[in-house]
Amino acid sequence: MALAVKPASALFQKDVRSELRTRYTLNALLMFVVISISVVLFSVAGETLQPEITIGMLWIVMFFSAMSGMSRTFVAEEEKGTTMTLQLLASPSSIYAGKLLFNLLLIVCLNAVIVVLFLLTMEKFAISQPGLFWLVILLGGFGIASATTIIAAIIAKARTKGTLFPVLSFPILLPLIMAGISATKTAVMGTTWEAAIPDLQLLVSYIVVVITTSFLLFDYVWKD
Amino acid sequence: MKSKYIIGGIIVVLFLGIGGYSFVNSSVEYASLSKAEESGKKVQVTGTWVKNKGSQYDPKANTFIFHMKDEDGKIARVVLEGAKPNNFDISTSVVAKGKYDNGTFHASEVLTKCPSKYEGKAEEHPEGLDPKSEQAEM
Amino acid sequence: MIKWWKIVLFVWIGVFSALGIMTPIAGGLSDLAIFAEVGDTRLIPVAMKIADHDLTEQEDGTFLVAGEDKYGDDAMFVLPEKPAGFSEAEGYLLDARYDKENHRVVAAEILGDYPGWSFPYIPGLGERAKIIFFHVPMSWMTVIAFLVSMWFGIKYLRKKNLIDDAKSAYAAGLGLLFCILATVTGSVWAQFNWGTFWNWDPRETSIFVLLLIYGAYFTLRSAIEVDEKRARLSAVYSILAFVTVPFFIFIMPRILPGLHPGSADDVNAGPVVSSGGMDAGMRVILYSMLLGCIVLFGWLMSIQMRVFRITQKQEADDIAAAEAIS
Amino acid sequence: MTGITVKDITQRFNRRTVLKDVNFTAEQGKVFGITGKNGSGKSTLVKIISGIISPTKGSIAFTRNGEDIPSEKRHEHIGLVGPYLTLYEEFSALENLRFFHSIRGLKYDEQQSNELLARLDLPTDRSDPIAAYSSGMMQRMRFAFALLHDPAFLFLDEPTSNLDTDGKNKVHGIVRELSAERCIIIATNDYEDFVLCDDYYSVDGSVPALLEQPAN
Repeated sequence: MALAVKPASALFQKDVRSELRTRYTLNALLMFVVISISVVLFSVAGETLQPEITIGMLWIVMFFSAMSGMSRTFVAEEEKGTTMTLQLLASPSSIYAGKLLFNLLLIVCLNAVIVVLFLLTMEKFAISQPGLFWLVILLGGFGIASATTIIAAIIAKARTKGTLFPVLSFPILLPLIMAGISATKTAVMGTTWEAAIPDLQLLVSYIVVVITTSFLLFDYVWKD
Repeated sequence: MKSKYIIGGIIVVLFLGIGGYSFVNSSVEYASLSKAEESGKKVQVTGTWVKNKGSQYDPKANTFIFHMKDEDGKIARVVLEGAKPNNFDISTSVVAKGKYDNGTFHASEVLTKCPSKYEGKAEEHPEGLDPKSEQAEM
Repeated sequence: MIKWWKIVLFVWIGVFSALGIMTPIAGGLSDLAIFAEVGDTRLIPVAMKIADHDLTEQEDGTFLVAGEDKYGDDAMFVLPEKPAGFSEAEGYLLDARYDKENHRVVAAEILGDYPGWSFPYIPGLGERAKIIFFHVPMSWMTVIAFLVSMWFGIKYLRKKNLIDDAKSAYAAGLGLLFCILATVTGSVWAQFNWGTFWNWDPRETSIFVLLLIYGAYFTLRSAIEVDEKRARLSAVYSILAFVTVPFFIFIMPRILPGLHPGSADDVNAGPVVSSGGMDAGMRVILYSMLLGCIVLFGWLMSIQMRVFRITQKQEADDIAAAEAIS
Repeated sequence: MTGITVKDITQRFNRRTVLKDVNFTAEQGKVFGITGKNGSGKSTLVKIISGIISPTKGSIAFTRNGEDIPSEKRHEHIGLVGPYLTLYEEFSALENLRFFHSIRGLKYDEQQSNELLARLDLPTDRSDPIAAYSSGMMQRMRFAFALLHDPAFLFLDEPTSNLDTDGKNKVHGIVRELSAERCIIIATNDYEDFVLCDDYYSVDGSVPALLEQPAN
């Protein structure tokens, strides 16, 4: 695996700088998060929710925000027409690594914002295992980013990019989401964090499997 | 180039194994009573009906109450909001969906599992239905 | 010109479907005893053989016969009426219950003659057990088709031959068909057996995810216009789905306890997987149906490939003709 | 030897054969031309050689000083100019060059980059995004992109489009200057570009003499 760290980090920095300059994704994503949490709050209308339902809502908001943001890195290159330029600049694996890094950063920020907003707005959403909770959110975010990065590269080459993205992502993400929800429930309502070990193992192995496969398959997606 | 796929393949298989193994201990949907208590989540507990403690249906409250023993041998009182489930008497195991709270399992649904043995002769009687153990109890 | 093996295939599937549906379900004394112990008075089908052709008329007008059940356990059994041709009959298939005190099988109705071949009675399943001959092969075909599709996807990525991509897509199409059939049959069965069409049992979850993946695969294909690109990207997607979904298809349902036969808390570890877990006759029919489905799958594949080759040739001819004019 | 050997390249799109069994060898010291009518597959062939498109059939071998360059390392040795290349328009010229340097793992030197821009008659004092550049300036920026890492293989697809006479002369000058030590391939329909070539391959078999002659 000709994974060069330098090109990847250069691409990552370029994407961060480009994002900070144009703010296409950031602004839209923030608004998306605010809107979807508002919808949740409207529908709750002051009632106290069961923790299970709150956790479900949290993961729904995390999933759909990821769906509106994760495809951006590749779709933007495709729309700008810079895909070929990138192909001439670096090897496919370093392109994938750079894009993955960017998506990881994006989703960590995104999830942090979502969770903080949830904690602020949801009454009686007490977490019994905060350490485990944040670990699960972090791992869940990494898992979502790792699976959606290669799917974003796939849909960037197709028509109907926006609608296709969640359709392709959901079945692949389902094992991760189920393990993530289960571990989050343990973190919120459980008495020991050991109960979440199998779920954490699953999250980690999912991430490793998906990233490794993506590295192997990315050449085929990337080259026309 | 080829070694890339071999190494990648080994990593994928290895971690698929780890992920699969972690499912052994996982409690994605089904759990034991003690795990239900630990996690505080709404879970599905698989167990058997403790026949000698009987079962009763309260038509006024529309609740069906019985005792169940989970796989670890822990016994809990189960209160089901609803009527007696189908095939309850002959079931080999039951699955109760609900929450565990202070020694009582509040079930929203109880599903019964009947012997799925596709073998010729029912050699083993379902638990509690063996004529010999029945006589011993009497 | 119909080839001989196609006729064999039709006959094969027809015969084993008919055998699976028509073969009566009949229990023995031990099955009756299970219900008698809990005071359940339901009637179940049992096969009783006549030991000697001696008919004793009782006070209430019923007839008492000495006999044995299909497993060779001796018991007296009571017939509600005097059947015609009793002296020649070998035995009867009865709808009966068990009279514990008198150790008697009491028949409410004579369903038919003693069946030479019958499936065991499975408490709680009854006639519904027969769905195994259709539902299980369909679920297996769903997974096999998925594997075949991915295999040709990988082959396309290596060789870049569009025929492999067509094979991959056709396998996935047939997989989707089998997947829908397996889901529907399973769901209908669940309604009658568990009392609910859908329970999110691990097996149900796994087939649902497969359905979603097939759906996503075809959505992706429809969204790409260039043949080569479509072939490449859909192959990548099916590999990606394959490495994540085994968590569901193969591991989770077998390890997690569940209502489904074959899950972790099932003593037999599945009627098909474990040896000796299933009645030999049922197993023969199940495996024959599976074999029939595999051959049917291959045949449907080959038909679609022939259509593909013909259209491809037609298109090539059209292009050549257009080029010749210009 | 430094050069490229193209062997049996066939490319199909939607079952339509775009290129069929293309074979040629381009070597250092000679300018190689690819000609053909519009839409005959010149650009496709250049993209295949550059590694942007993987061909349906066939192979391309890159040799530098007698050593074979594996396909995953080729992007380090290739410089491509083509009308389909887009640079990062939200960044300024220098920012683009800095990114190209860092992603190639090269050390960025502002002095050197300014020299490169000046050599291509591009302004060195502008810090606004290149989106505002004219099409001629954009074409010069593409040359900056292709020349910055001093590649051994230079592929020029319609290199003088959008350029005025000065620009064309500049490009021809660069080609002559670099051709001695580099392997240059020019895909063109332009007669003035074509006269630079020592050898050529015609994608559709059309005769280069029929190429559009200059108007005068």
